[in-house]
Amino acid sequence: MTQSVVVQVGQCGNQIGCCFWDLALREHAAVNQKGIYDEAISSFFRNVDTRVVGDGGSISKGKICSLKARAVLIDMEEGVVNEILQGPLRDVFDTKQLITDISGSGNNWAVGHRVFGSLYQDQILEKLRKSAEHCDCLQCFFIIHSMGGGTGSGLGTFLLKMLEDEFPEVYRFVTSIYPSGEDDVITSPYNSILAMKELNEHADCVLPIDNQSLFDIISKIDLMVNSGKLGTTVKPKSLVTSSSGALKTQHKKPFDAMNNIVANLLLNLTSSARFEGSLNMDLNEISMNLVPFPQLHYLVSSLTPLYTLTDVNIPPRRLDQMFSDAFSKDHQLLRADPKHSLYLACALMVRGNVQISDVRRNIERLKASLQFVSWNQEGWKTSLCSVPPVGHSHSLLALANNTCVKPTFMELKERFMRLYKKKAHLHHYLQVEGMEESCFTEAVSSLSALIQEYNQLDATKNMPVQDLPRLSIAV
Amino acid sequence: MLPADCSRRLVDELQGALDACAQRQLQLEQSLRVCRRLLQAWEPTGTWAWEPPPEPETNEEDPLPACTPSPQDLKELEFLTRALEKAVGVRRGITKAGERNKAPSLKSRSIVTSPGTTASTPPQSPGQVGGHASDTRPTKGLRQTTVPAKGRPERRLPSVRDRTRAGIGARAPRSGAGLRNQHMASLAAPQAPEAFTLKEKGHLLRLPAAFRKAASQNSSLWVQLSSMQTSDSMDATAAKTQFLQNVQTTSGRSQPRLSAAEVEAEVRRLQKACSLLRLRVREELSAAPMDWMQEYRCLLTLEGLQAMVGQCLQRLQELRAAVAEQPPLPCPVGRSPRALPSCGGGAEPTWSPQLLVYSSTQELQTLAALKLRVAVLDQQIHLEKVLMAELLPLVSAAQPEGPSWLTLCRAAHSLLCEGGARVLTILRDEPVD
Amino acid sequence: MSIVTVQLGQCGNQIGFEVFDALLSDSHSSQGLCCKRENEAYQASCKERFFSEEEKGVPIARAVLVDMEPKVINQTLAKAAQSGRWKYGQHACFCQKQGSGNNWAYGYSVHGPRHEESIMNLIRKEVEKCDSFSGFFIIMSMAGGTGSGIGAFVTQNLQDQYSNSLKMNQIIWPYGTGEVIVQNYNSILTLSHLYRSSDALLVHENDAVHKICAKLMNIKQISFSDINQVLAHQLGSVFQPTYSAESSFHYRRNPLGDLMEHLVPHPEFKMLSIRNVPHMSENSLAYSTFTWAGLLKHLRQMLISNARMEEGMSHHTQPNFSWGLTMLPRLVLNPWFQEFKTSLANMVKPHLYKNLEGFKDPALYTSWLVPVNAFNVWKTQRAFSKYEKSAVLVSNSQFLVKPLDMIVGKAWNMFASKAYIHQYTKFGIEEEDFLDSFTSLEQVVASYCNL
Amino acid sequence: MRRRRVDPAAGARAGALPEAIAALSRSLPSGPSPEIFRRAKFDRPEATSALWQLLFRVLSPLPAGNALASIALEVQARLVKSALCSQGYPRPALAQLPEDGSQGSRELLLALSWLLARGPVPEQMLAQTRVPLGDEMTVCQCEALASLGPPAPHMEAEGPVDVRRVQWLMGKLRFRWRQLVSSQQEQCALLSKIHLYTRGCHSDQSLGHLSVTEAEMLRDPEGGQQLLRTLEHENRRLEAVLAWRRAEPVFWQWMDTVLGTCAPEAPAAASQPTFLPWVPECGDGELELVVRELQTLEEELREAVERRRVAWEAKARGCGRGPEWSAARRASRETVEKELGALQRCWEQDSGPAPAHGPYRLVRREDGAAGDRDLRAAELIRTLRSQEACLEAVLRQLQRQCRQELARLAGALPGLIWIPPPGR
Repeated sequence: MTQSVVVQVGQCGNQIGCCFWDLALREHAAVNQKGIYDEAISSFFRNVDTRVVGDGGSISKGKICSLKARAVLIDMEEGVVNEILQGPLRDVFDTKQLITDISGSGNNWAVGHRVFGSLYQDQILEKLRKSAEHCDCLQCFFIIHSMGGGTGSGLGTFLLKMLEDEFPEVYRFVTSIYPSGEDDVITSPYNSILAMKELNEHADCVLPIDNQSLFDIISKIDLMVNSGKLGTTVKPKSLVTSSSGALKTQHKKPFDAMNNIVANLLLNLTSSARFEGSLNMDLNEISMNLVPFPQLHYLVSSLTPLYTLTDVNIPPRRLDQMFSDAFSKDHQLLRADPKHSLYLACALMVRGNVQISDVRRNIERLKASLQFVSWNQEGWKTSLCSVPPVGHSHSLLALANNTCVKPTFMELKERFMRLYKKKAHLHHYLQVEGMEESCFTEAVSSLSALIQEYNQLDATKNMPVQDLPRLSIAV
Repeated sequence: MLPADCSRRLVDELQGALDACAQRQLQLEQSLRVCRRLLQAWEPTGTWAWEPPPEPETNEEDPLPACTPSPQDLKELEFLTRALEKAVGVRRGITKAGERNKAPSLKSRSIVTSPGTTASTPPQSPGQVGGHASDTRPTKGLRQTTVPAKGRPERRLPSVRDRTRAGIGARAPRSGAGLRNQHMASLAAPQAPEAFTLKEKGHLLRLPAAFRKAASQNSSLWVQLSSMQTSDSMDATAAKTQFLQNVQTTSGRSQPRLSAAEVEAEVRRLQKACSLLRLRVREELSAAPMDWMQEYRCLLTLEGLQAMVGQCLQRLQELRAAVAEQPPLPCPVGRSPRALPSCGGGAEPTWSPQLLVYSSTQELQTLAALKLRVAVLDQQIHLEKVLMAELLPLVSAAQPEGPSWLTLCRAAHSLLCEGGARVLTILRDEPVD
Repeated sequence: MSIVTVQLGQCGNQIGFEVFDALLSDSHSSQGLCCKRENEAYQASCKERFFSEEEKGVPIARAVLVDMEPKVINQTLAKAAQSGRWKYGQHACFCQKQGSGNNWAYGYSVHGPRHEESIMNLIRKEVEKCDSFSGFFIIMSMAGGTGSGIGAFVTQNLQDQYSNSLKMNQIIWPYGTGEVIVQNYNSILTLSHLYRSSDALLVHENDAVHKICAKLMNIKQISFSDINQVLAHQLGSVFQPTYSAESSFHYRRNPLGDLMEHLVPHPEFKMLSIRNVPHMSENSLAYSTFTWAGLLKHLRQMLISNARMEEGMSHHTQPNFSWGLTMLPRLVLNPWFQEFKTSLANMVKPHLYKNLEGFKDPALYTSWLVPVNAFNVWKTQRAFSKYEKSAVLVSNSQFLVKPLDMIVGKAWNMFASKAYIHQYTKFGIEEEDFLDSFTSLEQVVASYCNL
Repeated sequence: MRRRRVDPAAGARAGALPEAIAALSRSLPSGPSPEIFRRAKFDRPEATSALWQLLFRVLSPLPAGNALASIALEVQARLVKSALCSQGYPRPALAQLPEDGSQGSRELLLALSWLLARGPVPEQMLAQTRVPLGDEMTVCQCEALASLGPPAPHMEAEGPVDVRRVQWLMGKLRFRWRQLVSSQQEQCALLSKIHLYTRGCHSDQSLGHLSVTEAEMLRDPEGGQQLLRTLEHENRRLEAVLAWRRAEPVFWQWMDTVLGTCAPEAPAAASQPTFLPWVPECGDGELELVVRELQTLEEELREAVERRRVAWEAKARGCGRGPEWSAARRASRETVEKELGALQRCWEQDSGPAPAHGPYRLVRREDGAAGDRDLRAAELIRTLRSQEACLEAVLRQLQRQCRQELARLAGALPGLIWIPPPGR
């Protein structure tokens, strides 16, 4: 089986990463009750004999001794990483996996990308190589970062290029947190646009997520739970927010619940590759099926159900509801409306006690209300993983390559242009060595090109589907 | 559609080839069956013996008699059928739960009981008792048997055989069982009644004396015949020649230049010549002479080949004439005795046996595969020529471009250029937007 | 003669397991409904075909398992071992860490050549175990990447190295929608390559089998394992030993060869379909009896209507044929086929042959074949699986024209927009290769249409 | 009474002739009683049918079996006539015999004797039906894939067929070839096993192991008895042939007297023989095939020679023409002549590199040791390989020729793209 390495960059990236590792540990603990180090665990964790000095001897089989996360933690401030190292997850990481600085990037992409990039290049590379050496078949790097800040955005995308050069065969899946409209970082449009160019060029898949959607989802769950509308039947720990353990004891931060949603996204995304199922889906199948053109690799995701009823026997209607919800605007992790935009491709990754007939029934049911691009009228990819998320009977992750991401990009561009026209704060960037105005113009034209591609696809939306003339056989 | 005479020729040729293959396959199957049986366990109870001799095609109207089941089988079958009918009856009547438990049990019971009820022989036949006895000291039993036990007829074994066989098939009444016993004594060597395989005890087998005698007599007779052949007495030869001449003269006809059989042999020879010449020409044309010497030699060779081709053609013209001059043959069937195996009538037939020595399975397999491969190639080349002669004129004569012409072209291409294995595609060159 | 099965990818391995399991449990079933002697011969014949000599009494499947990820293979091996009745050879499997990611090009041009030697070695060892080797049965899906890509690659290698052996590919035709998005690309690449290197393509459509599960087996929540079991039943009933032409007591020795000689001699027509009657749930089976007249009439009706499943078979004692209501739309104008194969359990009645006459109608066949040459019957006295009487029909007919045409059309539409092409060129499959594949499949469609 | 009067000289050898005839009749399969011969001399009708049958037996390519009996006498007679005719039997009287077997026993006796005079008929007959004790393999390709016997009448409707039907049949044939290969491989494997397992069992040291027939005889004693009886029968026939060979001269003298009793045939018989409808001869078509092929070759050669001559003359002009030059030319001429002579002998002697015909008994010896007269598999493999290569080249060449021809025809058509099958 293959392995993946998580690279968490910046404050946001590390916070999400922390949630991820917590959930991942709990998931494997629930599935693997014998405590044997197996292939499934190995995809995210190493089994290490801590008695061996130095690197810690890796153990490939047998009892679990000490699990170490396949992760590289990078932040140019110490705060979050230190917090992790003092928290309950401290044993999962060791200092060899960390890169920190004390100065911070000052919300400046250029500082993160150019200054820290060149400063830490060798060090990062060495840690990445080390983590890769521990894998016998490294398949994917998961990069978690935010777009608006300095370190995550700047250094995170710097890293992307590095990975591409160093590990050309390993996939680069990027989880990017996009800033909300009322973001408190003034320069976030600059940072985001500059990062976008890098994502365009060097990522295999980007899962764009915005805080606003996450926040809305949390609010909705709170509302549902507190309104008592569903009575006491809602499980106290809803799927997306369950977060007992690691961070529970600490002061509850506003982002915790939101970060948990993202962590769950990553778990569900990889579940079919890690666990058994009647229809497996490996990570490389994601980009193969969902990315028809190299640049159009932005996948909008949704997770359902958001909460689970205590009644374990799911009536089919509930199951069907899960599928319906996955396409509704309210359940997307990005403010977007896939149902009213154009689908290029769609993946349904199902976990738990769901069979192929359930999936087929729902696809047939939902197909009518969705619009697919003319050349991919049946652009569905499905997977069935038999292991459900902890404490739940089933779940669904929908990934959509859909033109509905376009508004997010256009809004970003607008905000960028508003700043850029005034040349506001530009000098902070230009004083960094190697940064020129052309960097901005190139970045914005890269984004424009992307938007243009989506526009062109959108333009075909209401055209009738017709078959093209085929090769003509004489006899 | 192909014209009728072309159709007939091609279909006939192919069908003939198919039949020949099927015949060979059948021969192989039969000999394989014997081989396989030999390699299975040699059971004294003779379970192998139930296999009936190969029968002609099963009668479609009534397949059951073709199986000729033994009385035992019929009995078993009857039990089964009865059980089944019962089961069905139960199903119809009783509730689901009860029925589901019962039906299989009924079936299985009938199966379980059938051996008991049908076994006409007691479970412990004397032979099997003997088997147990010898089981305890098999080495001794074997040592005994390696010595050809002359005049010590082991009555017990055949009697067991007889009984079991009678119980199973009871085919033709065996005459002279007593005589057989005498022979038997020296026939099967390891006479321990338990089953064994050739692999385990094959090397202990000995041929019976009577057979050995007959076989050696046989081979010496063949040898005598061969030597007789070469030293045919002078006066007999002279007498035969004289007789042939007399027949010719009294027939009141001049001797035809060639008989049909000779023409055919000659054509075959020329066919071979043609292939050889063609190959040689190919070889010569692909050579690139460097100096004048080579150039000269090349020229000479080509000229020589040209002359030879000329001779062959000349010879063919003569044959043509000979054929034309002959009265039409009254040939009752479409194909003449072209298929007549000329083998054995080679230049110098040797009647005495010759040996072909091989050293490993692999070698034998390679040899056989190659032999077949050459035969197949022969046939393929023959078919290729027939197809060329029939199809190429059609393709060049027909009006091009019609769909039927294109169909013909595609088929002809596949048959002629790809050995019938692959096909080409013809696309219309329409600009695709 | 023995058949070596090569199971490739998730689908191939899952189905391969079910096929072996179905064959073995059938041959050891007490419901064979025939006499003991017959049963023994039947078992021996079945075993020679699919299993090699026993190891501590447990037969070993003549199979090679290939997948590029370990999960499915491990699962399959374990399931076989758990059955206790049979198992796979200890060293008969090959797997790697990382799958082909639904990318045919990756399977065909990367995984294939990289592991050629190991895979071919495994296959060679399996072939060498056979005293009498007939050919290969290659089970694969055509939508994925490993089964389809490596499957095509391996088949091609087998064609090169074992040109005289027979190769039959069992292909799982994906659901019309919703398995793999690039399934149409993968399918046309697979089919066109197999058309070059395989002798016969035995096709099973997921949609059709799904329908059988839903409508006939009455399964509410259909899983892949249900689907695979139906598939295995159909395959098993094709490969169930049948009598040879010579005599009832000899089982047909070379089922692959006999099947192919009659069904796929023409190089342009290689696609076979299976129709099977009856299919029903265990529960309703207990309440059903069948007559040969009914079964065969039904089968013929399925053939004419081009239905791939048997519908409208009521679950009561007397089958009631209400054809008009249950027919699938008539898809094909001139259905034709070459072979009828039926396995007949005991209690054969003379009128059976009268019923078979219905299959000898020249209108069922293309104009250039006469039924007497195109139609063959195989039979056996022994029942298959749980059915007392059953019939299965293998035909080379126009039935796949429509699905094939659909797949080619969809792939062509996608190809025209150049979508996903970059994923293939990355691994050396160029636009030219796609065009070649389109050409040869358009030809197949045209040839079938012109019958 | 009469006999004595006709041939008083025979009296001295009165015992010899019956003996010779008896030996002959015993040596032939299901030989007619000597009495038939005597009656045939006097052209008695009751001897006719037995002689038709005997002749049919001798001339028929069918392997001996029960099938013979089932063939109607008329058919047999017709086949005999045509076979004799194709072999060049001179007496037209034979062709005029009624086919119902009512008359003409003397003519038939003459025909039989004619065949006997031409070749070792009894030996051949014996060899054909020889009891195969060993596992045999023929070394030559004589009967390789040729069908034995007259082809079964086909139910095919006469008339035009679709070319796809031809493709269909061709495909079938390809599958049958492959089935043959795999069955044969299996047989080799099994044979070899049986030989291996029975090592040292054979009384004949040169053979060493048992053959399938011998092993089967041990496994199935009943069948073994049968085999023994057949073998003993064959031995008796062999002895008869030997006796016949010794007594033969008497027979020929007698035959001369038989021939003497025949009225000399009137040339150009008044009644035209009733010939059957002329069926185009397969061999005839064969002849045309060869002619066509040779003509193509001749054409090709003419051009090639022309080109070479020009090339040669151009090159030769530059050379001095001393005595060395002439010597070299002579040497070249001789080499070429020798080489081409060898080539010609290849077909004229009608024997490939494998000189042997007929069945060989397979013997397995791990060390591969073989006697002088024995053939080694390895040698045979070598010759077969070269044959294979040669035939493959011929086939490829023919296919190339067809491809060119078709390409030429197709090249003239606009608007069509010919896409060859994907080459691999």
